[in-house]
Amino acid sequence: MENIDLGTNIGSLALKNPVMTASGTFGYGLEFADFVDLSRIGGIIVKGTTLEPRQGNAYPRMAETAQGMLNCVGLQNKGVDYFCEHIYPEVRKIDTAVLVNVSGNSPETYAECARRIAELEDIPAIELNISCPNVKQGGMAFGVTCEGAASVVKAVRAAYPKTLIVKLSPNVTSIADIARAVEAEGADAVSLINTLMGMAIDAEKRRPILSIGTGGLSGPAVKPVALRMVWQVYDAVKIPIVGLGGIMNATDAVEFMLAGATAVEIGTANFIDPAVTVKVVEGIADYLQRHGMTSVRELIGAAHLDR
Amino acid sequence: MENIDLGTNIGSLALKNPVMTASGTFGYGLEFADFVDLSRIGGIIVKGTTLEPRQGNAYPRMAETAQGMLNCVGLQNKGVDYFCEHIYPEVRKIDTAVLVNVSGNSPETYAECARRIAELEDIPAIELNISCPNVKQGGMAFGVTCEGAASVVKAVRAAYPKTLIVKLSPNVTSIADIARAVEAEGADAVSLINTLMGMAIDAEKRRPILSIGTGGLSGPAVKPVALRMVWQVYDAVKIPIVGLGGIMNATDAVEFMLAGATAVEIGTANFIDPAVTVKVVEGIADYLQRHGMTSVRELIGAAHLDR
Amino acid sequence: MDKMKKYILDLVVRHITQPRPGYVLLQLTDPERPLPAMLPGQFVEVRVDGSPTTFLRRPISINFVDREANELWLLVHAVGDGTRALAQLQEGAVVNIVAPLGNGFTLPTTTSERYLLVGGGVGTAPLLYMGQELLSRGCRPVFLLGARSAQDLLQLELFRAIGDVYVTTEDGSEGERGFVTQHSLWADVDATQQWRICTCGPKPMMVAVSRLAREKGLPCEASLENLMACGLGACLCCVEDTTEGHVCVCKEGPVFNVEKLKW
Amino acid sequence: MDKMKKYILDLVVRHITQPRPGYVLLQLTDPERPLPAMLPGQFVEVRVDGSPTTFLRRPISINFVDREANELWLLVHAVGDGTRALAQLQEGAVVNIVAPLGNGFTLPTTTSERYLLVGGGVGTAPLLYMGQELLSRGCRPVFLLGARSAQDLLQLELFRAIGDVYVTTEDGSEGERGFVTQHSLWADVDATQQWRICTCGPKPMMVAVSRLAREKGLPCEASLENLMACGLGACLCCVEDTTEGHVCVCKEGPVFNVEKLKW
Repeated sequence: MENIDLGTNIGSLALKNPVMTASGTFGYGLEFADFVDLSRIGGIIVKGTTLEPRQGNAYPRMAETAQGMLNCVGLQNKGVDYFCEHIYPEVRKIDTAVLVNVSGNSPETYAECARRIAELEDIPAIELNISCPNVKQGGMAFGVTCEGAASVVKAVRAAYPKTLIVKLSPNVTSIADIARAVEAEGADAVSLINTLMGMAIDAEKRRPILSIGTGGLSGPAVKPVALRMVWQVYDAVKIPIVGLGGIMNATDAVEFMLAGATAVEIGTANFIDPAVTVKVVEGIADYLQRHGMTSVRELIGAAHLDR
Repeated sequence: MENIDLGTNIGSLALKNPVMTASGTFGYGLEFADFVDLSRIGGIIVKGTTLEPRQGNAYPRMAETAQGMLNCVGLQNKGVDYFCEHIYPEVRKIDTAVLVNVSGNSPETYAECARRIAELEDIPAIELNISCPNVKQGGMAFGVTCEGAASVVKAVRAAYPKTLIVKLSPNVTSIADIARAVEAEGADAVSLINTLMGMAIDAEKRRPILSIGTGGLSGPAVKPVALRMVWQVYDAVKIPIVGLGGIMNATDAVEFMLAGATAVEIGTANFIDPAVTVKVVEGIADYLQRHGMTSVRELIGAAHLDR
Repeated sequence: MDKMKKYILDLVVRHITQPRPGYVLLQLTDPERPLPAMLPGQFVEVRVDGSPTTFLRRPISINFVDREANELWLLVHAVGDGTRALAQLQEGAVVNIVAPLGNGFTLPTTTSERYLLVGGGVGTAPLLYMGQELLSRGCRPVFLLGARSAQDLLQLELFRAIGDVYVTTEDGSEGERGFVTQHSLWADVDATQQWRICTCGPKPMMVAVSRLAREKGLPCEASLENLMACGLGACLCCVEDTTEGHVCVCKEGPVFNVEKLKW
Repeated sequence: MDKMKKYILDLVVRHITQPRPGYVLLQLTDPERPLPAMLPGQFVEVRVDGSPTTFLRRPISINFVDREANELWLLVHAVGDGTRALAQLQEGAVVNIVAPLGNGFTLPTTTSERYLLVGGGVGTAPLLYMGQELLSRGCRPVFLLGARSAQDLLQLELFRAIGDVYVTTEDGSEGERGFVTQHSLWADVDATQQWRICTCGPKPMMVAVSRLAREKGLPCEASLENLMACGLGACLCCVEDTTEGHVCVCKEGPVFNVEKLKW
C-alpha cells in the first residue's frame, strides 16, 4: 500500500501516521517494545510529567467498569529532571515522534516544566494536561473554566516555542468554549477527551472502590461522548484536533478522524492488546485503500456535511 | 421477607419500594403488563409530556454503543391534553405511583403543562425534564445553567403543589451547583442522570448515524459517571435524590443508594429484560436480608464515610 | 393485533443449520410447553449472550412455526457481531426471546383471495410462515423471490412445497434475470382476480413493489425492518413517518399497508 | 528479571479439569513452538473473550510449566465473571495470553539453601512451579499449605511428589488445626540452616508469615496480588507502597522481599 499517504500534521509537527499513544497508557514506549515495532507508531506521548516528583494516590487506583475502567493514579512520576536525565536518553532513540505530557499545579510550575522539556531537542512537542481529574490541586481545576485554561496555556506558550497540544477535560458544560479559549492563547492543537470523572462502589463493603473515591473513566464506554466532543470542537476552532476516548480498532480511529480529528491517541486499548497500535495503523491504511483514498488527511472532518 | 421494609419517601411521596421506571423506557407501563406485575414496581414515570403534541426527531433515532445506546427521540408525544383524556384513565388504574415526566420550551409552557397534570388526582408527582439533549429549543438548554434551571423550577413550583422532582443533565461542569439552584427554588427532589450527550458515526457511510447527529447515551456505559454525580449531589443538597444511569440489576441499584439515592430509576435495562424491574426489587430485598438490614432506607448514602 | 399476549421465553436450540454461507436457520423449541400463538409477519427480540460488543436484543422475523414439532424457526443473516454470535450457537443452547411482537400480515377472509408474496434476500423469511398460513386457510400462495444470484436464494424447496414459486436473480443464474418488479408474472397480476401483495426485503425493492401494486390498484402490505431497541413501543426509536405521523414499526408494524407509508 | 522478553501468545486449551468445585486447572499448549522461558513467581495476563462484563485481562500466576509436554498450567479460582468465563473454556479453545510478566522468586545459588514455601488457598499455585524448579536445582523444598478445610486443599499429590508437605486447616479436617503460622514445623525452622521463606496467599496470611520470618531472622519473599490493569508497568494502577515509594507490583513484583514492604 505504498500508494497510501498516512502522514498527518499537528501544527509544525509532522507525524508518519495519525496513531499516537495516550499518556499514561504506554509507559515510555519501551515497555511495549517486545510487542510492537515502536518506529511504526505515529507518536508516543509519555506519561504525565511534573516539575517535582509525585507519589500519586494510594492504592487501589483502578476499577473495572462496563466496557471501561476507572483510574485515580494521580500523576505519579519522578519529576521532569529525572525524565531529562534518565528517561530522555532512552526514549530519544525511538524512531518516532516522542511527546511529553506535562502537568502542574500552577501556571508557573506548568511553564517551568515545559521550559525544561523545551531544551530536549528530540522532543518536538508537549501535551499540556489541564484535565487530570485525579489530583486535588491543579489538573482538572484549570481545565474546566475558560479563564483557568487560558491562564495555563498563556504561561506555557511564553515558555515553550515548539508544538503545544492542550489536552481538554470532558467534564465541562461546553468543551467548545474551552477549546476556543486555549486556541486564543496560542495553543497549536487540542487533544480530547481526557477521562470522564466517574466512580465505582463496592456494594458488599459499602465503600468506594478507589482510594480517593472518584476516578477517570476511559475505554469504549466513553467513545460516544468523545466523538461528540471532537465533532463539536471541530466546528469551534481552526487548530488541529487529536481525538481519543475508547479507540480499540481502526474503525474507531477512522470515526474520530471523520468527526474532525487530525490524529488520534490510543489509550486503554494498549492494556487489552499491547500490539493494538500497529494494527490500527494497518487498519487505517486498509480502510483508505478500500475506499479509494490516497491520503489519511481526506478523512479529517469528512463526516461534517457542511465542509 | 416480610420483616424487610422496602418503603422509601421522596418528599411527601411514599413509594412501596425504591424501584421506579425511567421516562421514555417503559412507555405508559401498560406495554410491560404481560411481563411484570406493575403493582410490584415502586413507581412508573411515564414518557416525556409537553403542552403541545410533538412529532420528535426523524428516523434514525437510535445507535447501539459499547454497553450502551444513543437515542435522539426528541420528546415525541401527543401532548398533555391527550394524556389527560386518553392515557390517564388507563394508567390511574395501575396500583403503584404513576408520575409524569414534563418537558417544555419555556418556563411558561413547563408550568402550564404541570398545572394541567396537577389536576389529575392519581398523579402524585411529576419529574421535570430540564435536561433532554435531543431538542433544539428548551430541554437541556435550561438544565445546563443554574439560572436556566432555576427559572423553570420557579415557574413550575408556583403552578404545581404536589411532589416536584427535577431531572438533571450530566452535561455540565458542576451538577452540584445545578442541584443547589433547583433546591433553592423549592424542588422536592432531584433525579439524575439524564443521558450523556454523545454521538455515533458510520465509518462506511462517513456520516453520523443519528438523524440529528448527536443523541443521549444511556446504559451500563454511563453508570460510573452517574454514580459519581449522585455521590457529589448527595453532599451538596438536602432534598432526596433519585438515582439512575445504567442500572441493570439489584447490585447496581444498591450502589446508587449507597452513593446517596433515596430511590432509583431503571431505564435502558427494560429493553434487554422487560421483567428486570421486579427482579431488582427482589434483589434489593435479598441484599438487605443478607446484610441483616431491616429497611432499604439504611442504604441511603451509606458509602459516605462522613455520615 | 398487538393485544396478543407477549412472553419472555427461554427456548432451546434443537437444530442449527446453514442454508447458505452467512445464513443460519435456528430451530428453537420450548421443552416445557407449547409455543404461544404467533402470526405471520410478527417478529421476536432475541437476547444475544456472550458478545461484548452487543448490548441490545436483535429483532428477527418469524420464519416458520412448526406446531407439530413445537418449533420456532428464525432465519438469521450473520452481518454484525450480534447476529454472528447467534450464528455460533450450539445445539442445546438456551436462547432468550421476547415474543410475539408487532402485528402481522392481513390474513384472508375468503378463499377467493389470491396472495402474491414478494420477497428479496433474507426478507423472504417471514413469507414462508405467511405462505403456510395461507395454504392452511385454503389460499395457495404465489411466491416471487428475488436475489442477487442463485446461491443467495434461501429455502427454495420449502417455498415450492407451499405454493407456486417464481424467481428473479440479478445475474440471471436462476429464474428470470433482473429485479422482482421486472418478472413476466406481473402481466397476469391485476385487480380483477382479488390479488393481494405482501412484500418483505430491501427497502428499495419494497418501494418498487408498492409502486407497482399501486399502479395496478392492488392492496399491498410491506414489512419494515427499522432499527429498533425495545420492540415493545416504549423507546420510540424505530419510528416510520406515516400518514399518521411517526409510528413505532415494532408496535404499529412491522407490517404496514403501503398506503399509510410516505413512499 | 523483568528484562525477559515478553510475548503475546495464542495458546490452546489441551486439558481443563476441576481439582475442586470452583477451581479449574487450565493446561495450555502452543501447538506451533516451544513456550518461552518463564520463571516461578511470574504471571500471565489472560484475555477473557465472550464476557460482556469483563473488559480487562486477568492476571494469573504460573502454576506449572511442563517442558516435556510444552504446557503452561494456570490454576483459576472462578470468583468473578472473568474467571468464571475462563472456567467455562472448552478443550481446543484458544486463549490469548501475555507472558511472562513480573519478576519471580529468588532461586538458590547453592544446594545448601533450604526453602520453606508457605501457601494459602489458590495462593499455593505458583509454589508448585517454584518447588519443581528448586528440586531440579538440587534443593528439595518443604511446603506448608493452609486452607479453610480439607476440601479446599489444591494439588496436594503434586506437591507431595516434589517435596515434604505439611498442612494446616482451620477446621482441622486435614493436617494440624489452625493457621500456617501456628504449625509445629516452625519450631525446627531457624536461621542456622539457611532457611528461606517464600509465601503466596491471602494478604493477612502473608503478613503473618513475614512477621514470623522476621522474628526468626529468615529472608522472606511474598508474592502480591494487587488489582492490576496492564501488567506491564504502564498504567501504574497496581502499586504497592514500599520503602522505595509506590512501585508497580506487575513490574517490580509480584514477588517482593518483605523487608521492602511496609508490613
